[in-house]
Formats: sequence, C-alpha cells, structure tokens
Amino acid sequence: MDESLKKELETTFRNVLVSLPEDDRMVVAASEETVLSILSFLKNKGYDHLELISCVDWIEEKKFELVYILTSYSEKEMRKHIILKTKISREKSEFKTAISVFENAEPYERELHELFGINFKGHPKLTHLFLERDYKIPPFRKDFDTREYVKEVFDKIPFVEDKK
Amino acid sequence: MVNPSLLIAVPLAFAFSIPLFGLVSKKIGKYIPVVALLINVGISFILIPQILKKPAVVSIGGWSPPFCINLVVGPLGVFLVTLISSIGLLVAIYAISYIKEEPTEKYHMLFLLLITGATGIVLTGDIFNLFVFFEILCISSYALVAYNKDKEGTEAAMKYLIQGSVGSSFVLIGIALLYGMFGTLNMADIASRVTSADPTFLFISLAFLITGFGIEAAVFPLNAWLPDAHSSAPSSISAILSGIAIKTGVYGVARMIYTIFNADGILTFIAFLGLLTLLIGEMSAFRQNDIKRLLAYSSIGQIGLIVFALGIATSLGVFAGLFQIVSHALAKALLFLAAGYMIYRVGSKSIDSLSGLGRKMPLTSFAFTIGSFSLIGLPPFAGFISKFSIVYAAIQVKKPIFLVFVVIALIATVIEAGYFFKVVQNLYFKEGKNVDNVTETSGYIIVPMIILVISIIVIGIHPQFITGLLKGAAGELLGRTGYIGWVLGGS
Amino acid sequence: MVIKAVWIIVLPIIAFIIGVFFLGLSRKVIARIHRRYGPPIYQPVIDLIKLMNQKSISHGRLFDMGVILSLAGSIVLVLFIPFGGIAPLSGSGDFLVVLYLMLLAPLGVALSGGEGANPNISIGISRKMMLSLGYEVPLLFSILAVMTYYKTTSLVEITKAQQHLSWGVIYLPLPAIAYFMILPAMLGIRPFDIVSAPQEISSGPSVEYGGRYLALMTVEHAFHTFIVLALFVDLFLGGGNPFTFFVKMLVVFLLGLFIHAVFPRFRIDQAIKYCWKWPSILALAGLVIAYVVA
Amino acid sequence: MQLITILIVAFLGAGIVYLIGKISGKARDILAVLASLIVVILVSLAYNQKIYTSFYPLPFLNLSLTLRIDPLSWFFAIAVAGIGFLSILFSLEYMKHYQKLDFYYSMMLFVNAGMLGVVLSADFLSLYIFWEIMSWSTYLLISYKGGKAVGAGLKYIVMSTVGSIAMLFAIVSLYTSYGTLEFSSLASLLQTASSGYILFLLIMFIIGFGIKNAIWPLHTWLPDAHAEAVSPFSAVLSGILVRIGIYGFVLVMYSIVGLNLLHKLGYGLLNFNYILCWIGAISIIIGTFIALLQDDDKRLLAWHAIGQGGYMILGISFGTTLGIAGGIFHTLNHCIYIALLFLVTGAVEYRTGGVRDLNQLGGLIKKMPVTFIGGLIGISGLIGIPLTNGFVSKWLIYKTLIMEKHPFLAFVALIGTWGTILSVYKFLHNIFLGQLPEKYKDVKEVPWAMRLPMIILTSVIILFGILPGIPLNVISGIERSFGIKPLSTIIFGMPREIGELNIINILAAIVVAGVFIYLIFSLSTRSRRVNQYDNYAAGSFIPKDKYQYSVRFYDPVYRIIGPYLRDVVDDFYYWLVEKSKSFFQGVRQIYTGNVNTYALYILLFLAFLIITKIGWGLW
Amino acid sequence: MDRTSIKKWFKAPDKMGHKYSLWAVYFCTGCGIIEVPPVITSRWDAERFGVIPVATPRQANLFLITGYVSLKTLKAIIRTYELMPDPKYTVGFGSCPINGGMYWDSYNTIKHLDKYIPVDGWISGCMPRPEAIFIAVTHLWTMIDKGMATGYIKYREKYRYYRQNQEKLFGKLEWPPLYPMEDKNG
Repeated sequence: MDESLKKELETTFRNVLVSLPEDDRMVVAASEETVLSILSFLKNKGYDHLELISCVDWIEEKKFELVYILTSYSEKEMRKHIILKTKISREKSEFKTAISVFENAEPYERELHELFGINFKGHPKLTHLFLERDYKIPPFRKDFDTREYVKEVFDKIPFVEDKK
Repeated sequence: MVNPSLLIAVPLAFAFSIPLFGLVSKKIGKYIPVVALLINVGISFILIPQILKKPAVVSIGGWSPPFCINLVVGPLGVFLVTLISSIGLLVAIYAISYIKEEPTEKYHMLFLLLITGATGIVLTGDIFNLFVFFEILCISSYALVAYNKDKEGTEAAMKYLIQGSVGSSFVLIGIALLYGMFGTLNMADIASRVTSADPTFLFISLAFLITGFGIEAAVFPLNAWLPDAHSSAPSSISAILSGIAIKTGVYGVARMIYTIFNADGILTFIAFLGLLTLLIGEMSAFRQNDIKRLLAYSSIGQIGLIVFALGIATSLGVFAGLFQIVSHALAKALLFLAAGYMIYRVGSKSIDSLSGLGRKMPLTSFAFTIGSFSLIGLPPFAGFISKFSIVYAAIQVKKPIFLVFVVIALIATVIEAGYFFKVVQNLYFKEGKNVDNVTETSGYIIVPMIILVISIIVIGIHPQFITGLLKGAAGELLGRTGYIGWVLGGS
Repeated sequence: MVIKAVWIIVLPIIAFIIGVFFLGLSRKVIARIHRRYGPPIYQPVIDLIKLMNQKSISHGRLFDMGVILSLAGSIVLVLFIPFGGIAPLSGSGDFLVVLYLMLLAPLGVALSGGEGANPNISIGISRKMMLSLGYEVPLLFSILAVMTYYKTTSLVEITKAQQHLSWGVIYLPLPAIAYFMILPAMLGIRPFDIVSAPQEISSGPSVEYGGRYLALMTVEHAFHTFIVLALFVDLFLGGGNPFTFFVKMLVVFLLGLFIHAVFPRFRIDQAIKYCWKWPSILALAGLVIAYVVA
Repeated sequence: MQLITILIVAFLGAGIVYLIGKISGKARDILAVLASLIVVILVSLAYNQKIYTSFYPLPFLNLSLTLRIDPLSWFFAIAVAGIGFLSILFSLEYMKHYQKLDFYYSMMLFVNAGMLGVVLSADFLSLYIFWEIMSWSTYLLISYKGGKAVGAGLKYIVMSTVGSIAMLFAIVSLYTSYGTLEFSSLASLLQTASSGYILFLLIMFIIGFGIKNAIWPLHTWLPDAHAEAVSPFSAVLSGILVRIGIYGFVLVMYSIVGLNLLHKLGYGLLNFNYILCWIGAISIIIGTFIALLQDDDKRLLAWHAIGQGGYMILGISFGTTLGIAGGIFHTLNHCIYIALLFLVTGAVEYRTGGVRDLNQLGGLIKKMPVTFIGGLIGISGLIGIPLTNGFVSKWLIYKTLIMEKHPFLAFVALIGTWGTILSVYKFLHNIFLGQLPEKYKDVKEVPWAMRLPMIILTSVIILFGILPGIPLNVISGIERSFGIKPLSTIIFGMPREIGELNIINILAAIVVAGVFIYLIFSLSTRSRRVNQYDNYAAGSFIPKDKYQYSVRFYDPVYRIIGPYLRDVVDDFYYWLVEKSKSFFQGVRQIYTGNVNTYALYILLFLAFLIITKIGWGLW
Repeated sequence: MDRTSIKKWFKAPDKMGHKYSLWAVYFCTGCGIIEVPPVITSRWDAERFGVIPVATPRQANLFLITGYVSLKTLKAIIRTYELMPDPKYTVGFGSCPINGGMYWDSYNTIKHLDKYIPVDGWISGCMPRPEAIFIAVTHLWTMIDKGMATGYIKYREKYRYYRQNQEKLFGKLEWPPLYPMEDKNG
C-alpha cells in the first residue's frame, strides 16, 4: 500500500491512525467528525466505490464501531481496500449519513439502523429493510437475548392442534 | 325616367351641404350621407330595369355627343353605381356610430365626395371627366386615410398621395396623348376612331393609362400603397376603399382596354398580371398578424382574381370578373366592418388579441366568418359562384396557358383558405386573454353587417338576382360597337 | 350427409387423441433425449383428470368464457382442415376462413388472461402477439405461395392436387422449408417458448390458470399441435389417407421435437428478427417463384 | 320530392336546433334527436326506389342542380343517417359538460345534411356544393374543442381545400367538355373520351376524394383531427364522413367512367387499377403499423381508419364483382365498428374524466361491462374475427386479391390484419383488462343514452357478421346498377361457385363446440371467484396500482420497427409549409415600406410596357 | 405403484389423479432447494413419478418447504399456499421447518412451520438425500389413498387459528382472509 497516501492522510487530518497490515489493505482509524471528510477525500483520490458499511458492537466500551470499506473501480493499481473505522457512542447511537458522498450508502445505513439501531441523520428513509417485526432492542446488539426472544415470541404461538 | 345625373348631383350637393347643416346641429351631419345614399340607392334600383332595356346617354348642356360632357349609363354603369351606392349606404350607416373622432362632419363630407367620385367615374362618358372624378375620389381618400390623425395613418396617406399623384399624372399624360391624336375627349368617339391612329403612339397612351389606373386598381407591382392605406384608415373607409375605390380603378383599366383601345393583344398579359397580383397578395397576407393588414393584402389578392377574370375576355370571363367584384365588395366590406368593430372593442389590431371573441361578440364574429367563407369561395355563399364562374371561364377558353393560370389561381385559394380559417378559429376556438369586458356591437353597427351577411347568403343561394344585370354589364364591356352605337348613334 | 355428421363428431375426438398422444410422446421423447426415463406416455391424461378435479379460482365471467372460446375455436378449426382427405366442414370455409379461425384461440386466451389482471399474463400475451407478428410474415408468404401455385384458396383442392407423390414440398421446397423453420414458433416450443417462459414470467398467459382452466388450455394446446401439423401435411406433404397422414404428422412432429429438446430459448427480439430474416427470405423467394411459374 | 324533403328536414333541422337552443336546452336535445331520427326514417323509406329530381335551376350557367337515389346512394345515405342519429343520441349525455351546445348540435346536423346532400346528388355541381358545405362544417366541428383541436382543424381544412380545388378543376373541365354535369349523361358521354383525359379526371378526383378518404400520402390530417374532435363526432368523422371519399371513388370509377374505360388505362403492370391498389396497400401498412405505436386511444383508432381505408381501396380498385362488393361492404362495416369504437372511447372518457392515455387506464371491464362488450365486438369487427361483419368483407377482398393473382397485395392485406390485431388488442387490454387503478374504483357504467347507441351498433356488427346476405344483397343491387355482374349471395354467406364461406355452419360449429365445452367445464370442480388483488405476485401481496403491464406494450417490436415507422409524408408537408412560410415572408419583402421603391416599381412597370411594345412589338 | 390399475382409475379418478400428477411449486425457501434440481433432472428424474415443477402456485398441488423459514419467507409461503388450488399437499423438507433446526434460537426464523400452515408430512435430515423426496412422494401417495393428506381441509376448518398465529407474527396482514373467520366446528 502506498506510503504517500498514508502520509497525506496523517498530515491532512487530525486524530488519524493509519496502519498498513497487508499489501493491499490500509486501515484508517479516525475520529467521528473527520469521517465524512476522509471519505470524500478518498473518493477524490480515486477510491470511488463504497463496498460496505458495517458495524461492531463493543459493548464493554459502550461504543459502536462503524467500518467503511472503500475500493476503486476506475484505477487498476488502486484495486485495494481502505478500511475506515470510527467509534461512536453506544447510548446516543447517532451518526451522520454518508449518502452525500456515496449514494450507495443508503441501503447499508438502513440495514445498520435496522439491526443496530443507529440513527443516520439526514437519511431519507430509515425503515425496515429485512425484518418483518419491530424489536425493542435491535437484534444485532450484543445485549439482545435471542433465546429469551424466541421463548417470548415464537414459543408462545400455540400449535393449531391444541386449540380444539 | 329619373335623370341619372342625379346620381352624381345628389351626393355632391349633400356633401357640400354638410357644413351648412353643421351650423344648425352638430349631430345632423352624420345622418346626411345616409339620406343621400338612400336616395342614390333608390334611383339606381329604379334605373336598373330601364337601363337593361335601353341604355341612357345623358348630355349635359344640351349638346349631343361627342361634343359635350355626357353621362353614359349602360348596364355596367348602373351595376357599378348600384354596388357603390349600396355599399356606401351600408358603410354610412355603420359610420353613424363608428366615427367618433372630431370633426365628424369633415369625415362625412369627404365620404360623400368619395362616393361622388366613384359614381362619376363609372357613369361618365368623357375621358377627361373621368380624370376629374378620379381625382375627386383619390383626393378624398387621401384625406380619409389620414383621418385618424395618427402617425401611421398620416404616413400611409402620404405614401398613398405620392403614388396616387404619379398615377393621376400618368392618366393625364395618357389623356393628353389621346387628345393630341384624336382631338376629342369623348370615349365613344375615341373608340370609334382608334383604328386610324399610329399603333405605337396609341399604345404609349394606353400604357400610361393602364399604369395610372392600375395604381388605383392595385395591380401588382403598382399596389404598394394599398396595405398601408387600407390598414391604417378608419375601418369604414377601409371597407369603402376595398369594396369600391379599387374597383373603380379596375373599371378604368377595363374601360380603356376593352372599349377605347380594343387592345386584345394585351389581355393575356393583363390576366397574367392579375394572377401575379393574386399570388403575391395571398402570400403576403399569409404571415400577417395585423388583422386589417391581412384583409388589405387579401384585397390585393382578390383584385388580382378580378383582373385575371377580366383578362380572360370571354363573356363568361367578364361576367365572372364582375360577379367577383360584387362578392368581393360585399365580403370585404363586411370583413372590414366586422374587424373594425372588433378592433374598436378589443383595442388591438393583432389577430391573437381577437381570440375568444366568438363568445363575446357572436353576431360580429358570425359576420366575419360568413365574410371569410365567402371570400374563400365556399358554398353556399356568393364567393363560391364567382369563383366557380372564374374557373369555368378560364377553362372554357381552352388555351393551355389559361389552364396553368387557373391551377395557380386555385393554389392561391389554398393559401387564402389557410389564413382566413386560422382567423376564424381564433375567433371561436381559442381562449381569449383580455376579452372579458368586451360586449356585442349594437344598433347602427350591426345593421349593415346583417344586411351584408344576408345579401352574401342570398346571392350565394340565388345568384339569379344579379346575373341578368351582370350579363348585361359584361355585354357592354365586350360589345364596344354597341357602346359606340349608344353614345354616337343618336347623332 | 350422415357420414358427414358422424365425421363431425368423430374428427375432434381423433384430433384430441392424437393431440394428447403427441403431448405425452413429446414428454417421453424429450426425457429420453435427456437420458431420463420419463413419464408414462399417458401422463397428460392423468394430469388432465387431476386438473379437472382441482378447485381453481376464477377472475370473472370473461376469464371463463375466454378459455371456452379458445378451445371451441380450436375444435372448430379441426373440422375445416382436411385430415387424410376428411374435412367435414371444408365446404363452409376455405383457407382464408381457416387463417381467421386460427385467431379465435389466441383471442380467447388473450381476453381471459386480460381479465386475469396479472402483468405476467399481459407480458406473455404481448410476447405471443409479437411472436405471431414475427412468424406470420414467413407463414403468409409460404401460404400465399401455395395458394398462388395451386390457384385456389380451398384446402381440399390443394390437398387433392398433391395426390400420387406430387407433394407440395417437391414443387415448393422453399416455402416448405420456411414453414418448417417457423414450426416451433407456431407450436410454442423451444427455441420459441418465449410466450410461456416459466423461468421469466411464470408461464405467461397461464399464470392464473389452475384446475379446469389449465385442463382446457392443455387440451387446446393438444388441438393446436394437431392443427399446425395437419396444416403442414396438407400443404406440403400431400395429405394421404388417415393413417399415412398420421405418420406424416408424427414425422414432422418428431423433427420439431428434436429441435425443442436441445435448443435454449430465444429472446423475443431475437425471435422476431430470426423470423423476419431467413424464413421470410426463403418464403418470399418461394412466393416469387410460384408467382412466376403459376 | 322525397329527396328534397330529406334534405330540407336535414338542413332546416340544423337551423332550428340552433335557434331553439337559445330558448331551451332540453327542447334542443329532443329536437336534434328527432330531426336525425326523421332523416333515418325518410331515408329508409326510400329503399329500392329510383328517383331523379331536379330541384334548383342555375340558368346563367345553363345548369340545374339535381338529386337522385339509386342503390349506391341509398346505401351510403342510410349509413350516414344511421351513424348520425346514433352519435347524436350518444351526445345527449356525453356532451352535457361542454359549452356551446347549440352550435355543436346544429353543426352535427349540418354535417349530416351535407353528407346526405353529397350522396344524394345527381350531378357534380350539387355534389361539389354539398361537399364543400360538409367540409367547412366539419372543420368547425373538429376545432370545436379548442386547444390542440385548433391546429388539427386547420390542417384538415387546408388539405381539404386542396382536395376541393382538384375536384373543382375536374368538374369544370368536365362541364366545359361536355356541357353537362349530370352523372347519367356524363356516363354515356365519357365513353368516347380519350384515355389521357379519363386519367386526368381520375387523378383529380382521386386527389379530391382521396384527401377526405385519407389514403396515403394524403392522410396526414386524419390522426390529429380524429384525436382532437369530441368523441361522438369522431365516430361520425371516422365512420362515415371519411368514407364519403369511397363513395366518390366508386361513383367516379364505376358509375361514371365505367369498367371498360378503366381497363384501358395503362399498359401491363403500370395500369391505373394496379397503382391505386398499391396506394391502398401502402395505406394499410402505414396506417396499421403506425397505429401500433400510439398511446392515445383515439389516435390509435384514427390510424386504423387510414389503414382500413386501404382495404376498401384494395377492394374497389380491382373492378371485379367480388372486389367491389368487398370494398363497399367493408366501407359499411368500417363505418359501423369504428363508430362503435369511438363511442366506446367516448364512454371511457366520459367516466374517467377525459383520460385518453392508454397507459393510465385499465381494468374497466368490471365497472363498465356493456362498454367493454362494445369494445370487444368493435375490435373483433376491425380485425375481422369470424362471426363479425368485418370478416366477410375482408374475406371478399382477400379472395379477390388471390383470385386476381396478386399474392403480394394479399400479403400486405393479411399482414396488415396482424398489425391491426396487435394494436387493437393493446387498445382493449389497456383500457378494459388488467388491474383497475384505485382512482377508478367508483367508476360506473355509462347512462342509457350512451349505452343504447353502443348496443345497437354492437348488434348490427353481429347481425351483419352472421347474416352478411342482408347488406350484400343491397350491394349486388349497386353492382347491377353499374352494369357489372352482380354478386350472387345467400343469406349466410357465399354460394359455392364463388367460394367456400358459410357463416351459419361456422356459427353452428362454434356454438356447439362452445356449449359442449361449457358442459364439461361446468361439470368439473367448481372454481372460486376471487378479486383482482388476489393474484400471483411471486409470493408477495400485489403492489396496488403498480401491478399492470401496459406502458410500451410491444416494446421489442417498437424497438425493431419503430425507427422505420415515421410518418414521412407528414414531416414532408410540415417541411413544405415551413419553407413556403419563409418564402412568403420573402415575397412580402416586395413591399419595402419605402415610397421611393414604390415609385420605382411604377416607373419600371410603365417602362416595361412601352419597351416591350417598341422593342419587341409584343402586344 | 398402482398407476396402471384401470379399476382404481374408475373407482376414484380424482384421488388417482392427485396421486400421480403432483406438480410442485418452484419455490426456493432455503438451502434445501439445492437438492431439488438433481431430483427433477436427469440424475433422479422425478417426472417418471409425475412430479414436475411448475412456475406458479395456481397450477401446483405440492408445496415443498425446502429449508429454514425466515419471517419474510413465511409471508411468501403463506401467500403462495393460499394461492394454490385445493387439494394441495405441503411437505416440510429438512429439519429447519420442523423445529427450527440449527436456527432454533434465531430471532428471525420461525421454529414450527405447522403453526402457520398445515403440513402433511416431513422429511427429516440436514440435508435429506434426493431419494428422500421420492420416499416422501410415495408416502404421500399412500396418505392420499387413505385420505390422510387433509392439510388443506384442516386449513379451511381451522383457518381462524392459523390466521391468528400468522397475525401474531406479522401484525395485520395486507390481504383479506381466505376463508370466513368463523370456526365451523365451533
């Protein structure tokens, strides 16, 4: 991975931790505020495709870690992954939407909203994407007790034969 | 027997009496043309059956032709006089309430003078007298064109004046040449001796006369004054100019060619000229957005058609041409009157501003529609019969050149249909913008229009009303020996 | 007269049997080409019996009537097409009538499907219409070539003129080839099963059909197969007595089946372009030749 | 006298209706219906009569206007009167929300009167007069709605004027050559005319009648006019007014010029009939296939009116017994089914608030069953499905083409039918079938005054489809009057010597088969009735208002043939108009506004006259 | 296999028809569908038993639930099941529809399919072999023969309870009830 890009990132943005764990991978840990500007910076550099947004629930730290994975379609030698991480507060669970930079962020953010309950401010349509039911605690959070939920919901539904 | 000279005397006398009456009452002036022309219409209708039996020659001063100033009232003369006084009467009625700009008595006086001139032109048997009446007509029309005292009207009148003066002087030159050759001013006398003169000289005289009268007749390329003059004059005057004045020019040309010079050779050229006039008139009208200018250009076209028909020079052709004179006079007078009032109510001359008037002014719009349908030549209106006759006459001569002419003339009809139908649609089927406060015309305005509509329809359905007269008139134009006979035969 | 009346009753039954036999046969043959064992040859009969006993749904009166009209149209058509010289109603309508009666079946399906109110049906019917516009060009060329050549519009006359091995295919090879090239399209089998493409539009016009509706449509398909094949045999293979006629039909059908078994499906625009290219050129050439010769 | 009465009733009716309308709307409606009904009765009373009256002399032209009734004119007169009556009946409800109704009804009657005059005329002058009356009243009615209709009306009337002048030219030339304009005398006088003259006459008349009849390449006014006129008038316009052109063709070609002369025109393949045939064929292709691309239902039908006109031309241009019968019969059939279809679109417009866009409708069958049946039977007639009237006439035309050895024309005609099927199915499907949009949930069937005309027309289509002998009998009378071997008919179809067609057998077979299948159908397990929302949608419940396939219904075909299907002629006309406009503008520049130039013109003119005399001695 | 027994055909043509013409709806519910293509193509050739896949539930009478059922899938399954014409037979394929299988504690996968629609038979295993499908089919034949495959009747009779169960999961369903909600047997 390009050392110059690393330098550039570190000099341009404050509170940025850039590491190069493998040849084709760069991990950027950034603070909450700088994420969007880094995204657009990288987009201008040629990393024009947002592959994925995912989330990790660090329940002990009380943080959600958002992970943006970028790559490039336009430049062949830039077909490498940049992993941009940021941690946000678990209680508040709010973040700015990245749609203004990458339009395809929309479904990913919707998904994260559905499964982790993160509110993306400015997102036009934060409704159900996959799930059919409303969950009190979003199901991918670590404090969601699936067994309890199954017992509460599915097991309470009676067999039809029982209802004579 | 009524003395035909009354036809000239009455309007002339009334014309000059208008200022006198004006001393008595301001209001009375506008009714005088109506009275005068009513008398004229009466006289001419009384005259028609008599004249058709036997033409009248009225000598003034007790001398017999060719030594005196005389009036020759043949079928052609009486036909045109009837037309002139009828249209004049209707326009006069219209003008009673249409003309509001002071000094109205001047308008009415000039108007009557114009009618006098026109009547004199068609009745006189003396070529210099013809010139004099022609000047009366022209000068009063110059003044009337500028009557509105706006820039446009003055400019148009100025242009008209210049060209008209050129025409008048040409006529005068032509007459002088004739007088030099023959020493007489009596038309019949000249006609009877025309073969004895040098043809080149004779032709030069004819050329001057054709050009001179041609300017009034608005034949291409002598018609440049017409669009301006007709469109900027008051609408009643436009109606008179289109309906009557230019026809007198045509009468002059026809009289010269047919009766005096017997110039058969030039007739095809005249027909061609008519055709050219027709085409150029219609083409120019096509893109107009000024309704009066459109009508003026259409007048050029129609005059072209009349000249074309007269150039066919068969009895049917002349008949058709005269019929076209009638139908055009009726229709165009109607159109100008209707358009005039619409413009008055809407306050704009552009066609677009007339949109939606069909609902607000139903009668006026209806009149306009009938007028334009008649002009296009749709049955059952008068224009159809005349157009049919013209086509029939043109094909009947069986000359290939005339076949070509008639095809071109018919194509010009399509162009005419194109713009007239557009205007009609504008009236009825488009949403009006600023027509909410427009109301229907009333009283003196609507009467002449209704009479014109009725006469267009009646003549269209029952052309026999006028065919007899027209046949006689055509006979007079073509039968020059007969004409000479009437005038000179008595001596 | 009596014989005619008997034939009027018997002929549709024969056509039904042959048509259903062809349906079963096609499944079996294709299975064997696929190296499968395949269903029993009478499997379509089982399917029909089952379908008649299912409780299907209906979308309205037209939904029912369309299906009935469709099948009735096909049955009537059978009476107009000579089968081995037997054509009880051929005196009441010539080839032109047959061409127009062939419209009844698709019209019925189209109407019924229209009331089915399912876009898949609409797409299927739209494809059917477009496909028929495609194959109708070569079909009409070849049919007109035949009619021009034999100077008649009567199917019976055309068949009669081909007695004693003077088959149409010998004198009019190009139209015959063209007709054969579009035969799969007329039968609605691969590579032209665009209309009912189950994987794209869930079997198209018959999306909403189940039970007796589907049964009638299957029977209609059987009749349709019979009609198309019989027409081919009548026009180009010289008719013959009922038995040879059947054999000729069988041969043509098997040839078509082999194509069906191994080809993938065209896209609709490819199908139309195909129809308008080679079959049309061949048939047009045939028509020109027939026009000049006759 | 009888004929004069008909015309007087027709024309006076128009006038009185207008005046009454100023007093009471109700009385006007009743009177309009009555007037048209009386005309129907009067015309039907004239059946099988031969009348010839001179009603108006024009002595200065040495002519008199005459009327006549013979099989041909009766045939067209009854069609005119019938369609006129039904569309006025339909208007009662349909037009309620429009303004200027006095004008509308009066003009409807006026157009009818004009058409009646055209078909009853016995000489060319009266024909021309009524023709023109018909033309300008049509123009007023087309423009009636305002908006886009204005352009359509203008286009119509300008083209119509072109046709009229061509016709006028021919008529006048006939009159100068023969001194009479009566059909009967001309028919005998023309037998000695030269081929060139006949050809000239025919071409002029074909331009005249062809513009009305909208044959290619004179068709371009029609789609606009049909689409923009109000629907009841579209029915009249497309049903019968346009077909007066066919009347003209038949009249000129067979009643006046006659078969013998027609056959002499031209050499080999380049003869008159054959060229006319190809014009008809091109009309078919252009009409039916451009109709395929239309999304406006009335425009679609309008293009079909052009296409079906091609069939009529194909039929009549051959001059055989079968062909003429087919052509004339098709004219009648076309007038019935196209009128019905326009009424159907009118009914749909009426209930949906003027929606004409095929992409926005759907599923109306549940709400408007009678209208649907009208539409279904109408398109069946248009396609020519057996048991509807269109079938028999098309059969006659195809038969002619094949028997006369014109397989290529037959191909065009048949493939045109396929184009027709495609587009009219789209018409039916997009309006009536498929999912009903939510916004039309409360749509009701149209009122009886609108239903009745549709029902009548529908039953006539079926009646003539099953018993084609009724109209064909009249048509063979027409042929007899032309001196052509008349078509021998039986009530159910054709006798054996003409061809194999027996509708009653087909009907019986279909009915028996249908009943039999219905029995089997009802014997098997009953089905459950579900509504349109209970539908297969790949496992989900259907998305409302989005579950309809109607936009670009034949998209792949559009993509293949769309680029070739432009109305080139229309483009050319527009180009011509644009060019001539700028040319006219140039001509107008002669009047420069500068008086010096004008004086120069005058001098030049004088100089020209004198120079030509002195220099060349021209005059 | 009594497919050729004429006597039976005359005695009960409907039963025989349903038995030997099982048309399966082509519906991929879960991973088990991977076993179906071999079954219907050359390797195992289900067509010889009259089993063919069809494209729309309107034509089908055999419903194979092949794998785990998530909530979204369940909705589609119910919809599809209701579209199928009577008589119809449901077979749960694999362990997931039976009791949730390896998704027994998933927040979004139902555990017992037969709480929501009636199931006529189960094929256990994870995955069952293709042959198991044939065993199921022959078993179904027996059940049809003996009149035991009555899931569709049960659905009609107990529709109220099924609908209740379904609505417990989904809230109010978009489509109206298939049968009247009154319980016939009380």
